[in-house]
Amino acid sequence: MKLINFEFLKLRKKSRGWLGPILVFILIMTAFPLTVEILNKNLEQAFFSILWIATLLVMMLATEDIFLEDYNDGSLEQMAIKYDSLSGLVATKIFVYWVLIGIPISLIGALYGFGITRSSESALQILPILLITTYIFLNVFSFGNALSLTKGSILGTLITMPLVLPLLVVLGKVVIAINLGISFLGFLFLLLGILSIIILILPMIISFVIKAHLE
Amino acid sequence: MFNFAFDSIGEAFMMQSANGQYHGIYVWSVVFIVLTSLLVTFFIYKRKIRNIGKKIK
Amino acid sequence: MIKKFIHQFASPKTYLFQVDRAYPYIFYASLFVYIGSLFWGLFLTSEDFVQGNSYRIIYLHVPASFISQSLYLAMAFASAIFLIWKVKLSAYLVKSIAPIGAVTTFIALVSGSIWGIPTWGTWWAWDARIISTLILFIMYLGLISLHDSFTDYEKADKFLAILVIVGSVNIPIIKMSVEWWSTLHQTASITVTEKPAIDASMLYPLFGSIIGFSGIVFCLVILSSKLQILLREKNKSWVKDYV
Amino acid sequence: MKKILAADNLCYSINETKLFQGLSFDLFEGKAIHVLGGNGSGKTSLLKIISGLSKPTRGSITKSNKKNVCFVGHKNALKQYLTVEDNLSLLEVDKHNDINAFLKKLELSKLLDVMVASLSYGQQKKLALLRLFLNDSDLLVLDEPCVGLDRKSQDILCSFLREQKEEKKALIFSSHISLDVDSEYINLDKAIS
Repeated sequence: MKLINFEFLKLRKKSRGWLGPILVFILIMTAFPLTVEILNKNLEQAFFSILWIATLLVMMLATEDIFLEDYNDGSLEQMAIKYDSLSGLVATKIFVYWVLIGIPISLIGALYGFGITRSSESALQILPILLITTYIFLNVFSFGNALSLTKGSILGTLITMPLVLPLLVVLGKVVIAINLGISFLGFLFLLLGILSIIILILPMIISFVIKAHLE
Repeated sequence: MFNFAFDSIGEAFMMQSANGQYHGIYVWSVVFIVLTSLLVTFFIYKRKIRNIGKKIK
Repeated sequence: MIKKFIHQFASPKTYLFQVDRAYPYIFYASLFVYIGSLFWGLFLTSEDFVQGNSYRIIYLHVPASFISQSLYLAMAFASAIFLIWKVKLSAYLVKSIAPIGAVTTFIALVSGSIWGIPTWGTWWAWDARIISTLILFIMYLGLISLHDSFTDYEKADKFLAILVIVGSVNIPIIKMSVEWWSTLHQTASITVTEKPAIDASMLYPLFGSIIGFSGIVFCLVILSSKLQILLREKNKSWVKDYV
Repeated sequence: MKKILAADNLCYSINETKLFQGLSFDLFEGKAIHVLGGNGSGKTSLLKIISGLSKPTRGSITKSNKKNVCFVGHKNALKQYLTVEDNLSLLEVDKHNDINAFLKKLELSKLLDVMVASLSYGQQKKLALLRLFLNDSDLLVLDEPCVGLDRKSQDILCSFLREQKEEKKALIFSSHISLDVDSEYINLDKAIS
């Protein structure tokens, strides 16, 4: 429990860490209508794809120094010694990042959804989808970040992009389901299933990778 | 077993299909690309092994 | 007990000598089979009713895309062995297969898109199978760049093995994407389950080219693993008298 | 005399270059070991192996209590953008009863709400050493503890280490500056047989 407070303290005080990605998300979402002219017919259609890509990009930015900063100032070493398995620590870190970055972004995304598609029930529908997808993206990208800890984050994203693309296929299907108006609960549970697997497995792999880095 | 699909070398090169299209260009370009990339990879590895061999001696 | 057996059997030294002995035979045999079946496929089989002669690219495209995926599975298998039993040789194998996989996937991509021009009218179609092959190509490049960015070989091998295993989740998704998205791409002409979708006379050269192509790729893997072993063990004594 | 640590036939090599080989030693409570060796002779790697961060290429290390290790490395593991007080709570030493005594002794008590980034390197090092002063583990592993410390702080450190030795704590450290703490010596330069 105190681990969560520590991580909250660390991230909350570093406004660049959590505020930055959210502002970038807002920027992308407001810039998107500018690129498409006013006629709203295809604005709605393009909105969802822009939303997924924006979430993807912002999650990439958010996890840039999730482990790097602790690695550089040595606190990762101390944690590795104090806690036997790092996966608990990694899971808490990702959870804190999700709370401070993932949730605001999903809310803002739903708000934009409401703004553009002007149908509150579609905005409410994509909110849970966004919440789950941001968490999955966070896990996968922090895995990429952990792999390329000292080598700069471009390598990290290059490695994890292929792993995330199948997820975009699922999101594409969700968009089709929403546009046709049919219930997309099936996809919601599919995403939940993916999330539950990832939450269990990835922190363990990440802690193994970090321990290898610290050697 | 040897019933040639084409009756001359020239035609084998052009590979004209029933619908009149000349598919030879596509087929032969693919053959060319595949064989050259295989050869280039072989050559690169042979040369690298030779260099590392010299370096070890 | 297994660990001792694996370490004793899979030591780079014995591997290198055995491979050297077997290499020429495998190379010439597979070269002969490949060229033979290509010749058979390109010239002797009759024209396809629908696609005309452009279907002959199947003898180049299908082996490449089949090998590129099985190379990835071979890497996943070797990295599992490396992570579980710390067998050095399997780490070398994983590192040496990656560039070869990239080459074969490149061949599959190029031949697939060129084949697309006459049949689908465009050289690039947003279709699940092509995109998954492109993803595979990017993953191979990612693997190579990950390994090259570390000076310490031990760490590089460990991370490479982990990324390969995590990445192998994507392979079944490639398979699934064909049915689930069911767009342009023709369903696989050879599936282990149902009867092949193409005529028998075209099928035998296809088998021949697959076997021949995998033989040649296998020789490439042997060459690249020789390079890896020499690179990694260069200050060992036996390497000096081997070279 | 409880044996805190036993190492036999330790070898460690990176990329086929051997750092040290066949190293065996025991560490009892109340004893100290001073690790000597030139730059790049593997001092830090040995200390990392002892603290459990990395595993030796060959040989083994047995510790009486695996988790009870206090490791002080080159990096002082402080958050630059947080205040001293926050860092203390991160180091989980803020509720320790004699925290104020040590803060006064190291002249840090006045800087509690100052950002760590604005402290000098020496002050940051002293703050990091608080993790050592207020710990309750019975194996202390120090990697160059005196780097960046002024004369006065070094004396505080040495007297503290002597105290810890009386309290039956095991000590292993590497340092270019000679600490007047009587200890056995391990020279890594000679260990590459």
